Amino acid sequence: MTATSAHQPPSDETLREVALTRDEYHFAADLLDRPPNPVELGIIGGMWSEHCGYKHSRPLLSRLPSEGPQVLIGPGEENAGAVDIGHGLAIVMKVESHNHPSAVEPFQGAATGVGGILRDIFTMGARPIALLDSLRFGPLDDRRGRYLANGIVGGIAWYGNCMGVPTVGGEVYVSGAYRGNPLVNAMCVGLIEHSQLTSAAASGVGNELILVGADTGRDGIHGATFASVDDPEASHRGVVQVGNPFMEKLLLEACLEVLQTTDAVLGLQDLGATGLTSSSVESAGRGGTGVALHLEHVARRASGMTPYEVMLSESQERMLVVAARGRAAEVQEVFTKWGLHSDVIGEVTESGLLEVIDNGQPAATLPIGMLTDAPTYTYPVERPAYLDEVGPIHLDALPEPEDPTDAFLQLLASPNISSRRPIYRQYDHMVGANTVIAPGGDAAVLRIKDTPLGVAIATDGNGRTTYLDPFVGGAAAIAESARNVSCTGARPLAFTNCLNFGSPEQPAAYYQLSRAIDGMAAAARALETPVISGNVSLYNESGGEAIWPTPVVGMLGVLDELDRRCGAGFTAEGDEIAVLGAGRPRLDGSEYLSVAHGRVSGCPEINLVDEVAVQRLVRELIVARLLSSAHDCSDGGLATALAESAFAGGLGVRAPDLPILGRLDETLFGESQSRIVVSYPPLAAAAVAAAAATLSVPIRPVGKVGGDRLCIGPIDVPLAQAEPVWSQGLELALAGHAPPG
Amino acid sequence: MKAAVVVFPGSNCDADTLHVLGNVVGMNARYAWHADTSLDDVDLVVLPGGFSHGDYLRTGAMAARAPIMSAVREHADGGRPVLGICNGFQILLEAGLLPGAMLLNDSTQFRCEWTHLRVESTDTPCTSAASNGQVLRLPIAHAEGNYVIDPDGLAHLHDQDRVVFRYVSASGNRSPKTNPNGAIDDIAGICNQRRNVVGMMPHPERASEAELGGEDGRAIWESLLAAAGA
Amino acid sequence: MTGQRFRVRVAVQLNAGVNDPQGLTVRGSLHDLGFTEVNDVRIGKLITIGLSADNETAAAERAESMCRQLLVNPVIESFAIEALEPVDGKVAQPA
Amino acid sequence: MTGQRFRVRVAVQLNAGVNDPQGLTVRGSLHDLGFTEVNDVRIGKLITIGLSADNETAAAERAESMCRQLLVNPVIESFAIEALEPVDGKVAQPA
Ligand SMILES: Nc1ncnc2c1ncn2[C@@H]1O[C@H](COP(=O)(O)OP(=O)(O)O)[C@@H](O)[C@H]1O
Ligand SMILES: [Mg+2]
Repeated sequence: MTATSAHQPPSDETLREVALTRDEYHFAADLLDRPPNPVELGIIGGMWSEHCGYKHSRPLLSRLPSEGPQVLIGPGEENAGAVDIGHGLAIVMKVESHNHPSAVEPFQGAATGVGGILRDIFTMGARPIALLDSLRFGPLDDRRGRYLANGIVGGIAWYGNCMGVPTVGGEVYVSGAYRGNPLVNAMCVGLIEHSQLTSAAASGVGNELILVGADTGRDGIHGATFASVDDPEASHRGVVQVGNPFMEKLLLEACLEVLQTTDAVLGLQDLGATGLTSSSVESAGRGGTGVALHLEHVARRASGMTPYEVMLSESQERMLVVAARGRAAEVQEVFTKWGLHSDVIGEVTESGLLEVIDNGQPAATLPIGMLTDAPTYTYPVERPAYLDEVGPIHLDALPEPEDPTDAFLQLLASPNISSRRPIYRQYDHMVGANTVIAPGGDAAVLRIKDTPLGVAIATDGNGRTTYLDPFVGGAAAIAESARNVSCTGARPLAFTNCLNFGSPEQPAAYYQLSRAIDGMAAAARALETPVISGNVSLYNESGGEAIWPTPVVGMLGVLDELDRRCGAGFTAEGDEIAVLGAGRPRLDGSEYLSVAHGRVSGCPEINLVDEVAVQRLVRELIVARLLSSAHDCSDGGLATALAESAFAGGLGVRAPDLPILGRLDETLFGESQSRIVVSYPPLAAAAVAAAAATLSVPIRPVGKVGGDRLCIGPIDVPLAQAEPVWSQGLELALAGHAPPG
Repeated sequence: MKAAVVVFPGSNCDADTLHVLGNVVGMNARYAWHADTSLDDVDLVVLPGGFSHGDYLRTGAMAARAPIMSAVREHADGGRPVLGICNGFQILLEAGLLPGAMLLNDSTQFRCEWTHLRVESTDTPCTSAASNGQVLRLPIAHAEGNYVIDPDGLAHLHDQDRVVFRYVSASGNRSPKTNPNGAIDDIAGICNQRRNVVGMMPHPERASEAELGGEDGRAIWESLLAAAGA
Repeated sequence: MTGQRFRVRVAVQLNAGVNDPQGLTVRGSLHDLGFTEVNDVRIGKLITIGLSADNETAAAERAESMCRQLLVNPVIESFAIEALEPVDGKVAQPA
Repeated sequence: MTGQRFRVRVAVQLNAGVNDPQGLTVRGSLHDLGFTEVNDVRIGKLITIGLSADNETAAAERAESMCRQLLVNPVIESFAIEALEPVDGKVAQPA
């Protein structure tokens, strides 16, 4: 098999396997001025897949703002983005999906997703300091739903815990929209000094490429193309990989040590989707060089592997190291110390080509530029008809709850509202000895040792809102994640994201994608939080049904003084409780509407001016040390937010005279953006009110902290009765038992 | 006081432990590498938490056979203090420096949460500065903390006052609800017959600074310092 | 449950070609201990199930369906029912 | 390594009387799935070792000493060497 032999045009089946259209095939052949051989075809397919080439999303992604003085490395430049947090330090972060592998083998699929995102961070030279996981499951009253959910959580726990990187936050939503296609988005955050940031560029002709870590096996071939076609259940089962977090831990320590102890390493690149193919091509692309790979030097786990298999294997826990010419041995010594195998498998060339050589025979010869520059597609953005059907809700048709306390307890037990502790207690969220605000609050807060700084991190994204209004959903994902960060007192700095959508070739999904990005862009501009990295996961469908469009945003904020921070739980009997913000609670798209009335409908809204103002206010109040608690009022509305602050603090709520605005259920359970529940000592009330007035943010008194009951308007229930309903809701659902009450 | 924190492949609380020993408690602390063979220069050896060798086969099994373990044994034989935390405890069991074994938690899941421990014996270098019956609030983070020992072994532990910590409620009472992993007799930590080797599942290094949620772990370090000074 | 008691032993192995990190790590450790003659270690599960069934065939069928429904993920594992024996007394004892 | 290639299969079981949390959980899940006839589940390990040795006896001896030195914790486990077979070809293949 050589690059010059003549070829038949590939069959439809071959093209499907490499995820290329016939037009793309002809386009590639034209660029090459000859037909690609089978190895080349596989390489082109991998690099031009949605996963690597972003062929449907790249034109849309450019609408997201990506500039700001804080941005050190923006999207697309390296394996992850980097933000300046002051004191010469940077945070490196990224989120990535592993949806399709997790649908087939939940434990290993999710575990290897965590492994992949960790490598993206430590290839930058940064030490990973936190993981977050944003999860969407199908209904848990379904056995398969529970199997997937428990397997996914177990896999994330296994990999992250073994690595010693704390999993400090995330999200969990359960909906029929994710049946058959769960979402597993893992985010990793790393810390590094500016001067230590390492590139993934293969530069300097003659420098050596070292492959280190696991041996290369047949696993995972076509993972990238698999992620780019629909129906994960259908085929491609052979791509599932078994992760080895132990080896990854060794890789992490060895990579950081080699960067510290020698200057012989010029670049680091992990092997992710399409394995050796994209890692070598992307490194060469960044360096503006070429690479020659000698496949016979690649250590194999299986015998008889073809060049095609070696180039496309997605075996986990491998890294490509660019070492200065003649200094490979020095680098390899460190890996050997950590018990890792490594081989020199190629070198940087000036050819501008990817040259794959197998035992002296050319197996593939392709221009780097052609591979890194996938063809892109845009489609007309047409508003799909379903949006009219799910439009305005008619409140007259919805009876108000007969017993508000019952309705409230039912809501607290919902798997979308109840405590996430059954999940995060399976994650080591303390290792690293930096976790100051653990999961369970609005955003996680980590201290940065040897500085006064803290960082706050949250992920958010509401698929239901995005389904009902993609623009609002996109904007709300940014707004809510930033709001969660602001509720700790931290200043939102930048975000990363994962766009989980259906097939872009379907007009409805393309509309959702396009509008959600517009919404994200608008909110990101308003909040001055640029994007620094991200990932796109399209073709999330099963049985012909697309998932709810689900943009997931991971927001980073900085606390200039860790001491000036705030938690979500009430802290003192007698404190006053108020709601900050202009948002008007509505049942549109609310969890209550779904739980009590089985409906997904309505027109959610967001006002970005209000959003910016309320976040600014809460930060100012926290920095001035006026607040005892601050908690974002989101899913489940005001009553739920009050209950969560009460459970977290072990203190009740006295708000029997809560002013009812509009309908009772709207006041209690209605949702809106831009609202924050705060508590403060009575002595601070005047200062809080003055600050709110200065920023023109409405402030509404609710009642007082205290007692051992939740008295919220007509709701009246002992904490000791409500707390177990909330704390066991998800736990029982995951165990296959009906919720209490 | 000079201390060594042993780094096995897969240890992941080594840096946290070194940080606390060195920066918080003020010991002269260094790492020891699993392939090293000498610990002659130190007073205290700590085997930290983590997933040595990925927790594969049996937790702690492979680490217990590492070259450094001969030096740890010598250190213990010399009557000097050895503390195993979490995976370090598991390694001490596998090495035979402490009796019994660890099984998977009865929940079969990893558990990371705060627990309360009652100090059952102050006659160890790790608890000498605590008071008997004192309740400490310390976090756990493990999947295999379900301690087992045969009835004779358990009787020995009792007779010789070698149960060092038990899981209890905040008010110091034992109950099945406060046992996070199914460990026999609510055991969270034990010592050897000579009392200088202590293994415990909870993580004192995660509870030694107020901003991380509690400082009860200092009781352990202060005991070690006091024992060394005595 | 009516019927006789059986003990079924199921061997679950990772499919050939699937990465076995545990086996690899144990091999490394055996090498370190001087067992350098070891070239390969694979670690699987041995599941022993005590159950009641009308007869041997029924017991084997049930065990197989447990494997398919819960015990084994065919994406990465395969299984074999290795021993099936009647057990005396009331409760099947572990091997 | 000189000598012949062998494949040894070692079955490692928790001792009777030692609690098996994983087995208990699996039993619970089987019950939930309707396999109510299951009274007992125990989960052990199946370790397959490919090694070189001069002859069968030597291979068995080495495997046994691996078990004693690393593979088995006698405090809670016992083992049996179950199959020992020569392997053709140069490299022992996983089962
Ligand atoms: N999958 C998860 N992993 C870890 N922590 C989680 C996960 N899901 C939720 N959490 C944590 O639980 C808390 C509540 O989550 P959520 O209800 O999504 O908060 P909010 O509505 O404020 O965004 C947060 O601290 C969050 O980080
Ligand atoms: Mg959220």
